Amino acid sequence: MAQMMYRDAVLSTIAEEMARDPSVVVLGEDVVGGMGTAGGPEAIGGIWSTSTGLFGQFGANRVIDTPISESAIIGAASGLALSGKRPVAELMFADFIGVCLDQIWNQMGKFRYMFGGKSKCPAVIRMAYGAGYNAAAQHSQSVHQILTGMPGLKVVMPSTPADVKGLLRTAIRDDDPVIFLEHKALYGMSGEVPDDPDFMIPFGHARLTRAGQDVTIVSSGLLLGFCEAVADKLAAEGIGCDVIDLRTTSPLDEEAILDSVEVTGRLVVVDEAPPRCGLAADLCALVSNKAFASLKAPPEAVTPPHTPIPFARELESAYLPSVDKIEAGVRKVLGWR
Amino acid sequence: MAQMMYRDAVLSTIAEEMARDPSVVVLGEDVVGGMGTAGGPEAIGGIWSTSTGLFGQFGANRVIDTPISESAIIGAASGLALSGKRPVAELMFADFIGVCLDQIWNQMGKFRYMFGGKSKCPAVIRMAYGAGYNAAAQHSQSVHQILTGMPGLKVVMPSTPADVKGLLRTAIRDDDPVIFLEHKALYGMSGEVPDDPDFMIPFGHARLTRAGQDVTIVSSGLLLGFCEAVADKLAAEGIGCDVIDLRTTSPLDEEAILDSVEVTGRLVVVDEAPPRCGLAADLCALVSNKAFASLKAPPEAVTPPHTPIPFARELESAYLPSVDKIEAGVRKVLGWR
Amino acid sequence: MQLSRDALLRAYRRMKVIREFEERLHVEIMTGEIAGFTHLYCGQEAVAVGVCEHLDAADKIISTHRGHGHCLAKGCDVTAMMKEIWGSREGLGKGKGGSMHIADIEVGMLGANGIVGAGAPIAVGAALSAKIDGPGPDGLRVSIAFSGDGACNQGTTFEAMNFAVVTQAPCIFVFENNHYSEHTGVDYAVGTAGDIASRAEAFGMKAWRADGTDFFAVHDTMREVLAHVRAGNGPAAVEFDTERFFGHFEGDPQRYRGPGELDRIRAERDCLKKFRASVTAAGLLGDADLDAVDSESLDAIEAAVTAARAAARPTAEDVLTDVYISY
Amino acid sequence: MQLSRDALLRAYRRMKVIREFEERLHVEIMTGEIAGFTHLYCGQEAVAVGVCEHLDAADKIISTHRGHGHCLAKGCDVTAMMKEIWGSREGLGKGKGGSMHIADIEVGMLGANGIVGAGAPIAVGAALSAKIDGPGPDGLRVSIAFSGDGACNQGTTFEAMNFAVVTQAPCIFVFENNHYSEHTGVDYAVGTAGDIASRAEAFGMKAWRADGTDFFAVHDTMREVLAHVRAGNGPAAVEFDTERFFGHFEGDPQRYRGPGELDRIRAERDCLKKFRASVTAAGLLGDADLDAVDSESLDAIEAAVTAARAAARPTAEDVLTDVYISY
Ligand SMILES: Cc1ncc(C[n+]2csc(CCOP(=O)(O)OP(=O)(O)O)c2C)c(N)n1
Ligand SMILES: Cc1ncc(C[n+]2csc(CCOP(=O)(O)OP(=O)(O)O)c2C)c(N)n1
Ligand SMILES: [Mg+2]
Ligand SMILES: [Mg+2]
Repeated sequence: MAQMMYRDAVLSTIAEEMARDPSVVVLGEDVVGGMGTAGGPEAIGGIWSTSTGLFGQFGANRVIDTPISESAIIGAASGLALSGKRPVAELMFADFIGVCLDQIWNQMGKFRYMFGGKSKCPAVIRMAYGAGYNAAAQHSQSVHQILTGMPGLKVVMPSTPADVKGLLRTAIRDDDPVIFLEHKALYGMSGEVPDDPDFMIPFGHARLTRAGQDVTIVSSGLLLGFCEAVADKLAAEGIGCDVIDLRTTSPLDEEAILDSVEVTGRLVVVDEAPPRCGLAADLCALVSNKAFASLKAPPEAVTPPHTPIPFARELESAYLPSVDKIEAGVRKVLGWR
Repeated sequence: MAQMMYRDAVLSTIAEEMARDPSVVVLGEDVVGGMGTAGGPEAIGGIWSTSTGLFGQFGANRVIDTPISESAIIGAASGLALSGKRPVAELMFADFIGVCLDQIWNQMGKFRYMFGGKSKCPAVIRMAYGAGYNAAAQHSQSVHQILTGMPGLKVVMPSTPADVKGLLRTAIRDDDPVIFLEHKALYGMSGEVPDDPDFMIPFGHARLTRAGQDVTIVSSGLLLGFCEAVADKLAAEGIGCDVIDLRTTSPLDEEAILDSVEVTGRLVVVDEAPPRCGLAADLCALVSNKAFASLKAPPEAVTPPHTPIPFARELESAYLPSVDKIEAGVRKVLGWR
Repeated sequence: MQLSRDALLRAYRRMKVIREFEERLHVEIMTGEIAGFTHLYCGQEAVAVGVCEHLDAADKIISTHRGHGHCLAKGCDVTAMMKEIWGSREGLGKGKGGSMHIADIEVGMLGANGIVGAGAPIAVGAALSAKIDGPGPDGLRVSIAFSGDGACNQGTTFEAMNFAVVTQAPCIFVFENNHYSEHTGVDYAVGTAGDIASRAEAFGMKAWRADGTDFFAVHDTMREVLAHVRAGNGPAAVEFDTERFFGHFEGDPQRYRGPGELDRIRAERDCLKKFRASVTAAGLLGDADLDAVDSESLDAIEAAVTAARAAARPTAEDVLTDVYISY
Repeated sequence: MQLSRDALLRAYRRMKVIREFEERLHVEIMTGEIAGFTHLYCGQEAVAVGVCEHLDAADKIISTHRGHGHCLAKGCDVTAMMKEIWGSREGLGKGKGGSMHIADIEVGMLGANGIVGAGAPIAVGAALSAKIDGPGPDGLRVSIAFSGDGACNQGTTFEAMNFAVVTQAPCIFVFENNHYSEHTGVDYAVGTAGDIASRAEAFGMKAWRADGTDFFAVHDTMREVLAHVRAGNGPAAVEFDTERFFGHFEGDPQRYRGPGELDRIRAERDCLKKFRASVTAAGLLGDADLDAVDSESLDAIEAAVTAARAAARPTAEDVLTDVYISY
């Protein structure tokens, strides 16, 4: 077990997979950094430090710095993948799916189906998502709710360095298009990571991070830690929470959620996406439909309000689900009737 | 009351509003049709016949034919709206939000918030959506679930010619950005339309199209008619269905849905969007949270499966919620326990 | 460069098969048997064939909503395509894609595409793959993006051109200027008075122009273009002036055309007639040779339609497969 | 054309206020008091001011992530901007937008914008609005899209250019080539060896080029450009060669710069120094005049910062307002 940061888990996994498989190719804006400047390639790597050194190690053919042209980046990833490569493309911010959604949604995600199952498109699209940096309405968003709704895509949301390693390796080796969402507020998080060069975490298997009998809390990303804090606090009062880290939203580990709710009878979904047609609603609907008889209280969603993401510190804090709001949500379902 | 088709209700409402208010401007691909050809302007109007004659009546300044550049179309609509005009932009197919989502989502929808409430952006974006034409994976989609999740947008889905008239007029006169979704399989639908030149239907007010005590069915668009057929069939058996046509998904008439479910205790949402993070999940979650105590059965969603939309007739029919599937869904909740 | 008798026959056969494929669809669509939107390539055959005759399966192409011609030229099976258009589960896409989404990765055909402008970025990616693989005995493998005069205004097409120049991808942007995007004229929609090649050139690549209704002009031009690109000089663009003989989609009343336009282009700008005139005048092939191909082609189409009509229909369960490889 | 003493002082003051605004932010950001991403405009002042001095509130501009200079040049209030950057509810955007989203519709400033390339299409719409309104005594109102050398590769920017040509919108595409997009050089990312103006020209509009560190070059060029566009000749483009004095965002170590580059551009390419040298040499203004403006500007910034520090903070309820006008 090595100790490493979330961002280093991204970088080292890409580097290991590139070393192992010559078909793995990286592309994106400033993934090399310094192209066409006096400082030269790698003067500065990408802004998340998740591609540092790859250019030196693997060369210009396999680490491709691109103009600011996201549709071309994703389209190129598709073309590479349809031609036998395994591209790992970086969208600097998840919010930028707005300028290239067609290539994700209507192209990459649908080729296999439209072509009658006769193609494969093993592309990984990494993107930094989430609030917490006061980066305001266009640089702070969660997009898993949008992409989870799109058949043909797999959507991964690691919450720890170890999960980054295991899930990103799975993503790169997977034959379907995978959206890999990295929470920008977690890049600096440290954790233990297994050394096994083939350590992989299968998609569709959630992780139980706290165990309890009274309420099921489902989350992922930055908010997972908040949920764990709430669970720990309540544990001291003798209230037991199952905390489920989804890991992937598509495929979804329905079983883990339903099994838990069958015991606890209570569900709180904590998610960073907006409330309407979001993942929280998706899971509340799932549980209300498939575990109706077990439910002792209404399924509860703790999400931001239906507003864009505000800039000021006070506003962003008020926008995001906080430990307090999560605790209130949990107590609400515990106190039902 | 005049009898008119859904598509004519679109056209006549735009024409009336253009005549009434010189700031109303139309733009889109082939909205004039024939520009730069021997046949000349209006040789052929748009493919939906929803802009026929506008160019002749209102001239080139107010009816703007555009290149195939959807981001520019929506961006231009925003720029017009920020400058005091009331643009009505046409996206030929809703599926094309993929190439211009940023302009809808991160621009138009967020200006007012980002600018501290000091701007208005009264743009209407019309688009044809929905399956039923065997137009396959890239020309048949529903997108209301994506856009409803985006704060700052209003989302309208008329199901009848009268609703087109009343809702489109409201949309054009509204000061916020409005997404106006026209179901392509309804363009040929005929119906009575009020003559009142100021006939408007307020947003956020659902319409009860069938009344009953046993189950609440919520839908809109093409599938609404299927739901009504099921309700009529069940009525003959003495089973009463409330059928609610949402009309707008954002704002949402929560009250209409909750009031009905409080009586019926049973909910079936019938929606054309994919199942994950869709509108059906959104409404099931709403009801399971806010009408939990009234529920006698699990909220049920009748949607297509988590797949792209297939081409062949047999496949598209199997993909779409049918009268039979809706009936089965309703009987399932009726038969619960 | 003189083509062999075999090569000439082969090219003519490809064009003729495309022509008859489309003429037949034009008739069959009227019967209501074929579902969905169908855009016919009739009239533009010399472009698809003049380009693809230079390629083999390791070179890639990506097409548009008007994709039948490109598919056939690149080697997709006629009957499997017909079955797809009929929506059969024996079709190339098992009836899931239909006319606008025909693909065959094995022959290097990366798909027709319903989104105007979506193909060009994907073609750049395929070209980057070829660049990574490096040159073989004949130079680099290439990737070709077919685009229309309407598609050339889509942001994705522009991005792809700059991106290909920056990454020196062996990608060729083939613009088929048939003068119309749906019902709009190219002079209106392309701000450079309809000049597509110069605009492409301004992105920093070499561009060519040729008469797209003349197979030999297309084929000769592409020989130069391909030599340039296979040698590792980065991307290139070509604009072919061509004609579509039918409406934008089936059902289009085509009132945007000038009086007699359709008759004139059928008479003067028919690539098949031109080909025949040129090869018979030069004594390279005789009318009898070509007539034989004509009747062979008609037979092939007849057989394909018969097979498509008889082919197995998909079932409801088929909806659920082929979304993912594993899930 | 000779500017009046007042006009010269006014232009200098605007540039100086922008400079001091940014220099101060550079310092304040280090303290951690200011949240979010901030991109400083320092070094490019002559462009914003040389362009906007020709405009009044009825002309529109739209900006980028590096928007402070454009906002100040177009007339946004210094203190209201500072408050916004501090996240106060008294800020121009009530603390909801922050540095990347400052706008003031009343002065014709349609917003800084965090999405690279998003502004150009919006500017075209504003220009179409001006076209609909028709010319006033001074010709048409115009709309200006400021874009960087990185933004010029985004599909939206290309689409906007073609769209503006097709619709003959009175839109001006001002490209500020500061040689870098984040950490990437313009020669790498723009496939025409960094030539942005020629590529714009190839879209079918007239294009100009000028030294963006020379206020008078910018101002004179824009006089021509505006005459052309206000007269109804459709859109135009201008490329200004300029410099950014700080990193892409605050915190950027700038290792992509050549040795001594920052010193050189501060010494030789500082638009304020150039302005001073030129007006004093010509005897149009004296050092004392300019020194007075300098100290006035510093005072204004000091006052703005003091006000921003003291300004009311937003509350949790403020999150929920300003999403819709009615809902
Ligand atoms: C993004 C997008 N916008 C619009 C359309 C609708 N559409 C389909 S084909 C077409 C015209 C394309 O013209 P061109 O590129 O010249 O190709 P041609 O039809 O002439 O072969 C349009 C507007 C689409 N399919 N995708
Ligand atoms: C669509 C999009 N892609 C990428 C980014 C990230 N980004 C912000 S600024 C920038 C560089 C812009 O360069 P340029 O246009 O030259 O402007 P400058 O920073 O030099 O003012 C990038 C890549 C973004 N904000 N939006
Ligand atoms: Mg065309
Ligand atoms: Mg720059």
